[in-house]
Amino acid sequence: MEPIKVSLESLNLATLFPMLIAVGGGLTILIIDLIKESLHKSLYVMIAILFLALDLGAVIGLDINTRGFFDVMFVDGIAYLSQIIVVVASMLFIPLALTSKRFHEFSLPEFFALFLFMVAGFQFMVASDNLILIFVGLETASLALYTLIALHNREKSFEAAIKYFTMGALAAGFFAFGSALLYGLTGSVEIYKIAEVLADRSYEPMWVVLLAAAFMIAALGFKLSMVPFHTWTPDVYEGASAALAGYMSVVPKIAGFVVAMRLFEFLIHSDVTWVRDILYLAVVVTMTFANIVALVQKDVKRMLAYSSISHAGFVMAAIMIGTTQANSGLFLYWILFLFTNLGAFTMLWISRHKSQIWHDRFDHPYEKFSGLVQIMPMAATIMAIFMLSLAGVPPFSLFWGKLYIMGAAVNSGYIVLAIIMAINSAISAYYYLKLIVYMFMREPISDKQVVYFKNASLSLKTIVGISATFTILSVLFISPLLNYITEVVRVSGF
Amino acid sequence: MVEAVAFYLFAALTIAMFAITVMSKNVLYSMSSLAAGMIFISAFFFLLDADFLGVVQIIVYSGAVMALYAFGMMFFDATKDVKEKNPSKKIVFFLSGMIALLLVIILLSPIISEKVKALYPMSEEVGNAEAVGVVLFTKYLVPFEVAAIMLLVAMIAGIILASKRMDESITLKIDQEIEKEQKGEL
Amino acid sequence: MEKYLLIALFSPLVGSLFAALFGAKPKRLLTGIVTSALLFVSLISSLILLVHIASSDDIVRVKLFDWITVGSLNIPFGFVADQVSVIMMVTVTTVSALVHVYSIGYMEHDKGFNRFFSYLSAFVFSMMVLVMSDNFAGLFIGWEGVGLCSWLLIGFWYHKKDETRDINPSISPSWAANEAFIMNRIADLGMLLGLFLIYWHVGSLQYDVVFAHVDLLNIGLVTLIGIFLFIGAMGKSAQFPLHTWLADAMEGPTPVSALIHAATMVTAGVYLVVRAFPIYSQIPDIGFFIASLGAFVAVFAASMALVNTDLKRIIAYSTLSQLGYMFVAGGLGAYWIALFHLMTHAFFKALLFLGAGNVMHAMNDELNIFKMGGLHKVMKYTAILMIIASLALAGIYPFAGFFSKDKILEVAFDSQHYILWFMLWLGAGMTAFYSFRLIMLVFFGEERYKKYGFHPHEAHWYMLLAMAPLAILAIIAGFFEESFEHFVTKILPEYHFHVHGIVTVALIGVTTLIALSGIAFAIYKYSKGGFSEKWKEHPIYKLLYNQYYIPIIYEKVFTEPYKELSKIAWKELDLRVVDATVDFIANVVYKSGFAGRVVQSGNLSKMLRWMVIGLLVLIVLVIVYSPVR
Amino acid sequence: MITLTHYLVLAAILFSIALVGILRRKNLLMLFFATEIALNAVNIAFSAISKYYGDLTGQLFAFFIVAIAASEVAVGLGLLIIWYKRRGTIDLDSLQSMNG
Amino acid sequence: MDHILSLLVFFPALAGMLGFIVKKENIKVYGITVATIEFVLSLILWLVFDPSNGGFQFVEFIPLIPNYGINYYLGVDGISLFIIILSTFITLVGLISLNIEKNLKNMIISLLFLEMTMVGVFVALDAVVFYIFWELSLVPMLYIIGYWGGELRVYAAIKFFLYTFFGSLIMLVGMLFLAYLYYLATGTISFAIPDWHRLILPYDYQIWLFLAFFLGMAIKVPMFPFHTWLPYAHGQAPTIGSVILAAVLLKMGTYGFVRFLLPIFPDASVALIAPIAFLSIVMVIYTAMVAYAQEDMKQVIAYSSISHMGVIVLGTFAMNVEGIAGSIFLMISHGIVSGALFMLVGNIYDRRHTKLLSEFGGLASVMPKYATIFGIVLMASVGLPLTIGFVGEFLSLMGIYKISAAYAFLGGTGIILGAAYMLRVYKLAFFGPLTNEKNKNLPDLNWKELTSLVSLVAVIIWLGVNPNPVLKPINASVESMLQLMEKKAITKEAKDIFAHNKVELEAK
Repeated sequence: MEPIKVSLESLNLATLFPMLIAVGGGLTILIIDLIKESLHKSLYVMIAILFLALDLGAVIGLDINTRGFFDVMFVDGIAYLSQIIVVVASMLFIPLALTSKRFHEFSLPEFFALFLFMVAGFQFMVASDNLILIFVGLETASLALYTLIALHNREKSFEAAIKYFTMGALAAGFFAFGSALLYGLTGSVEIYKIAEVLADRSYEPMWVVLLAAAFMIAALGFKLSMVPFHTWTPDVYEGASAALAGYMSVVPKIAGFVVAMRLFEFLIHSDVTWVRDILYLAVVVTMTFANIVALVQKDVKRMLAYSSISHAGFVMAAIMIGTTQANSGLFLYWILFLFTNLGAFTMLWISRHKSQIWHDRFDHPYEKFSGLVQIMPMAATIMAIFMLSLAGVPPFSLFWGKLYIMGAAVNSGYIVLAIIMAINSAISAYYYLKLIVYMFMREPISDKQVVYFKNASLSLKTIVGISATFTILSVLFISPLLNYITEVVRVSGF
Repeated sequence: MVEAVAFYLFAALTIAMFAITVMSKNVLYSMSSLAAGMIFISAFFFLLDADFLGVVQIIVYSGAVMALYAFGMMFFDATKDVKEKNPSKKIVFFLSGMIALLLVIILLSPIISEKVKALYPMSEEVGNAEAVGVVLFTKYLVPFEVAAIMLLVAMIAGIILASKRMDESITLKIDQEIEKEQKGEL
Repeated sequence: MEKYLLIALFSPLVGSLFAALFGAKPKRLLTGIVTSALLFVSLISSLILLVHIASSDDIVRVKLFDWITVGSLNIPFGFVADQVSVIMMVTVTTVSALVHVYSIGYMEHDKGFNRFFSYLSAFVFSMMVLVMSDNFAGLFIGWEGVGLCSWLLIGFWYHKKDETRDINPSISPSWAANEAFIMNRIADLGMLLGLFLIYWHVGSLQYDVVFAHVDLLNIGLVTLIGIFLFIGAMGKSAQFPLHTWLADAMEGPTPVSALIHAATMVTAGVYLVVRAFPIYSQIPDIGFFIASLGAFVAVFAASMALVNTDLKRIIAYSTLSQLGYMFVAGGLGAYWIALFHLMTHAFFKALLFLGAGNVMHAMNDELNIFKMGGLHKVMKYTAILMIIASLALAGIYPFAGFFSKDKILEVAFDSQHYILWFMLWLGAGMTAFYSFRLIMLVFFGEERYKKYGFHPHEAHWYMLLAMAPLAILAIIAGFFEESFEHFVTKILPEYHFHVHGIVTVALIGVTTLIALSGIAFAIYKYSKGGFSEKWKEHPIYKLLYNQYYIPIIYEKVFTEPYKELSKIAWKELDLRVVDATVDFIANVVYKSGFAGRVVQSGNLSKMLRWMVIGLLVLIVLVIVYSPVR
Repeated sequence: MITLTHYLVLAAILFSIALVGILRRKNLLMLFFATEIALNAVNIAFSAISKYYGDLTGQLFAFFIVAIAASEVAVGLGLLIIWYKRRGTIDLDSLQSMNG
Repeated sequence: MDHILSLLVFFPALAGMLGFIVKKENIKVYGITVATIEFVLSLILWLVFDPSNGGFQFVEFIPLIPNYGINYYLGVDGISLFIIILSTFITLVGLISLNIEKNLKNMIISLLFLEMTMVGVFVALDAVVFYIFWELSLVPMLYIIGYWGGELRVYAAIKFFLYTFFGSLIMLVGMLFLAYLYYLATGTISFAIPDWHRLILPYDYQIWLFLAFFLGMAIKVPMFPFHTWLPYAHGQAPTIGSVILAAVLLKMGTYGFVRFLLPIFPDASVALIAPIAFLSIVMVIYTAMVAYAQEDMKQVIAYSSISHMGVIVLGTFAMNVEGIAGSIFLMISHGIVSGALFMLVGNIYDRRHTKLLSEFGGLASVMPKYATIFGIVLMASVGLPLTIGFVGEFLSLMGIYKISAAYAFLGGTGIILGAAYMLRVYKLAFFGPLTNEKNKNLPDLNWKELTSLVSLVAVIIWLGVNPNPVLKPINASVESMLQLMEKKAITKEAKDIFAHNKVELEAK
């Protein structure tokens, strides 16, 4: 056996820095905890933000389309973009810990450590095209996430975590089996290599290729909450705290999308139409089913859970379409969705109570928001804007995403798909409107302002302000954003 | 020939063990057969020249995992027969059976590509463990480290979830009470 | 001269607006005086114009400004006083000025005094627009304007409630007003289509342009235009089958009936036909149809007048019948004769109505002529005036009706439409009969009113004074026949008679004979107490008395089914089908949400099962749906 | 001769057995056993393929899967313990407070 | 003057935002002031507008998402000018007559935002900007109906929102596809309406795109059979909501027809004249019948709106200057008239809290001013000459007559049926004896109501007598649009229609 020469340059450690920073942050927090106990959560939040900021800096400093560490690390445009999204989203969500009420998880420093590990996990997941690293990264993030959910420390959050965990374990099985099949077909676990080999053998034996794809769709379908692998989503969102639910609706999914893009894009562009058709079906079913079930929800958070399933389905269509426009649309959409959903969930988080005064099961039933406009007009208006944005009412942010993805669908000849998307948007408008109806058209049940403001704090309000600003004024920076995204996505060949 | 005999033997054994694992009403039986199944699987690894993996399998599974489960089992006091309501056996077996059938049908087609050249070939000269080690600490160093973090995460998770700090939920308590308690402590 | 034209046109408007200022206020005599004075101003201006035109043959045109200019369409507010329109102007202003004066007395105790004058003057303005316009669109403005005023005035006593047809055949003023408006609208649609047709083939709605162009048009097209315009005329002039509104319109105050529903507005249809003679002279077939319809209506309406007991309705049917005569003349190409009869008829019919108004006033608005009788003792002047009017109506020499109506019969005979002539001849007899039946029952015979406790009295002097000029005109207008012919045939085509001398004389004789016999029969019969009660059971009597059951038929065939259909359209179709479909779709979507929740049972086993099912489906699809290459 | 197909079929069968367990187990602890079986089934497949390609990557993948399985056990047990502390049961049907 | 359009669009929105600061008690004065300024601004726009120029004026162009062809692109031509003025006018009048106490501040702020969206729709020259305002207009309206409405207000509001939202999303797909086709044809993507106007599309694309756009707009109009949201919306909306909905929001649909359907898809428009005329005629006749059967005063007017919109659509699809200009004029006149009618119904509702016809009767004697104004407006509604209602109806029907006499005839029955249901309402409400005790002491209109109504009546008469100042700019723009369509037409059918759709003198 020959000795292996490794030059530091060829390792291109820079590709690893962002994750190392996040991991380092997590470890730092653990160490600080060891040194001095019972520090206030604001310290940890700030440390986390600082490390995430460093992480973000490291990500931004990356060169696009470089590989590192024996080609395991792979920073192409989508990895770059999605890392930015992941880190920025994390930075925006972690201040939600600074509530004026106390919640269990934030009293534990481990929460913040796990959070940073999770961020690193997601970063690993997107910054590689090696199935092993993707898998390991995914599991790291997922295991941390299960724990974070449970740390909220009430029965519903445990239930949520167990459900999520169990289903996640099954999905991990799917992923592993799918990977095994791909490995069997190609002798490789690197996606670019897999693509090469499969193309080389012209996708024979077809059944096995498709079987591998089927397993992968099932595994990623779980992560992206595609119907029928979505069943965990509403329960987990309901059980988790609103802050974490909002986080879950954004970050794990973008990671999932990136992996899905890497895995399916070459299949879609090959003449194996199966994957495209199945995704088409999945997209339509996911959007429609989630929308329909969301119609009858009684709880806003649960409704938003279904809504995020539906949005994920919508965005999945971009992967199915597979053009550069569609793929850049995906990122655009998700950035816009990030801010809108951040805002919406933060509003829920602000209005969170410790006791269930509105409903014996739900934290945020629709009734809670009755007549909000008369008590807190500003809050109601902002919440309404988030809802309208989610419904795709222009000029609020998500409209542009929908416009762009539907445009991509049309441009690739998927007119019917675009129409289905349109119809789904119309259906979805109903449940968003329902909240607006409660807020604006009902009389308030309680007229005490304090009842609504219970959990608000400056940082939460700031986050709401940021997301509201972004949601309303998105039209102003869509253009540069889109140009940048398109450029980045194009250079990475998607 | 030996290989074939071994394969069929162990195949039968693992299938049997795992069948017991999923079918038995007794946790103890179930777990024991799981442990046995794991060990039989390591036999396959040895058969397949993956000695290192086989060892790891035995150590990790029969050692660590089973120990954890055993602790768990004791904690849950689940030594007696568990009563499970399984209202829809037919569906379960239909689903699993169909998947098994279809998988088998599909997997009967030749998978291996002749053209593929091994990226990290096994060689006769180097022992399996060494070869694995080399690859693991070069190419797969990053995943390895990530796996380490994952285990750290799992450890923290396990500790914190099972710890006493979770016993009393701050989430469910009214804030004033918490403050009172803190003041009382102070 | 343009000045006079504008004065003639706008002084009624000024009067109307002036009166409108006091619309909701209690009675002010001033409004009546001002509006009347302004109408006299208008009358004088019209007369000046008449003299001017007669003396100089100068046609006065005024263009105010463009109304609608779109594409190649250009409709100005253009007015013209030529021989035809100036005749109409004079007729209209004369009658209306007198009616205004009369109304001051007639409406003296009415709460809506000011409002009444406002409406009445507005009507005159619309009528002036109608006759003076130099284009079809302007005519249509006036056309609709008079319709509006007619609606307002018929429904003037809007506060009366709806009755059944047995009690009041017109149901109520507001009902009658709406009926009139809607029926006219039906005809207006025809007219609008006519205008469209003209525009798209001529490119203009100006009379002169259109008439200059008519020769170039395809005959079929001209026929169509003629038909459409005549449909419009049928509505306004209440020709069968759109005639029912006119009798019901008698719900309005009597001066209104005199002015609008006898003298002026209802003759607008005739005016249209006369105005559009270059079109109608191109299409004699349609002319013949118009004449036939006219003749039919002449007899048809007269027959209803024979048995009616309602003072005003009798006169209304008479108007209808006379309009029929005018259409015969117009249809047969004798345009100037139609116009002439229009003018004379305006005078004596207005007179007749005003007389009827006096009677009603005297009788506290009682209308049943069988409750009257012997009124000549208390209302001598009224009686004389009404007899004059009736004689004129019956066509007795030397009254105006004789000249104009006989001419129409002559035309019918001359153009060899003997059947038409016969019908008109019969109509003349019936006219004479019902006119004097009315006179006899109202003014002579037993004083039945005493039984009902009425205390009749003669009308104010100024009311009678206002009627006097009409009476004079009813007597003498006929003698202007030749100068009239000379005057208007500068525009209108002359009518050349083929029969001369003895035949003409014979015709006159025969007509006069039947008129006289009609009068004689009426006098004879009703001086002896009239027909027996048995008549009232006779089917023919019932048929005539119920207006041939036409209003009831309309109600059963059109109004009620329309109401029913509307209800069905709303309750069954709109709510149960169209809207329900939308709601159904929405509900299906919403309900399927509940169905979809089944997936979300919350049981982990089932959730896992869904995942496995998903996987199975995918695998099955791998096998079933693997692409063939 | 034992071919790759044999191993793969075995893996498939084991995987299906795992599915049976996952679907029918109501005891969460025993359900987790079944997920372990699934991962082990995949491991067989990986090492078999690895052998037939003569490539080590498969073994490494299997190695990582073992690691993942172990971590999952830790987290899963942690969750179960806390659930058991609260509810005194690890029966799956006790997890039904959220639905719809 | 270069940015007068932006000013027009965003001034009310800005004012609306500042309105949050104004004290509750003074908010109405504030609202009226803002609306007056906005109205004056729109009048200034008219003043500086060049009526002989048929193209777009005061064009503003700022790239928004240039790579995807989306720009902030505003402009006004004769077609949109008066609808803009209508919007500002109606808002002002509506604000003056506003008679709501509950949460007045929110109402006025919503109205100001609504005004922004209304003006925005009509000045937008970029399809996406158009779409933004189009959709955004739903939101304040949703609130107005849903909060200040009647018993079923929430149902009505949601139905209104979802129905129109659904339609416009389909339209959005059409827009996207059209932009793509533009890209295929020219190599750059564009959502600019003037760019689309220049695009010549293959016939089958035209048909499909036409249908997509048509659906979105037809729901807004609302065309039969998509009209059922309207009676609910009107029935439940507060007066001001109905006024603006009927006067302006419905016009967005027909404006869309003129702005998008005709010039972009001339061949499809021609090919689909027959079915659309059929729908319009059904609309005219059927809804007139439904209106006749109503028991609620406001519902009559709601259905009558639909019926009149049918005539507008007929005029639009006449494909000649007369018809299209007439239909645009009819949009304005219907805006004013239906606005006035809804206001009138609102006045009586304020007094009696019922709109049921059976509750009224003989009102003319207690409320003569009210009856008079109602009468005038009613006459305008049935299209009496010299009122605003006649001009547009006359021209629209005249225009469609050129296409087919039968369409004109059937569409024209609207003037009969319209008279029937309106006169029925008038008779039931105002005529007959005053029987209901509750009506005996009703106060007549107060000065506030009179101001708003009289100003509407003044416009009704003024534009009825002298419509030319309005018609002239419309005419110029419609003519240039028709020239464009004629140039673009590709099918023989369309070419024929455009070549012969004018007055042709016949020689024997």
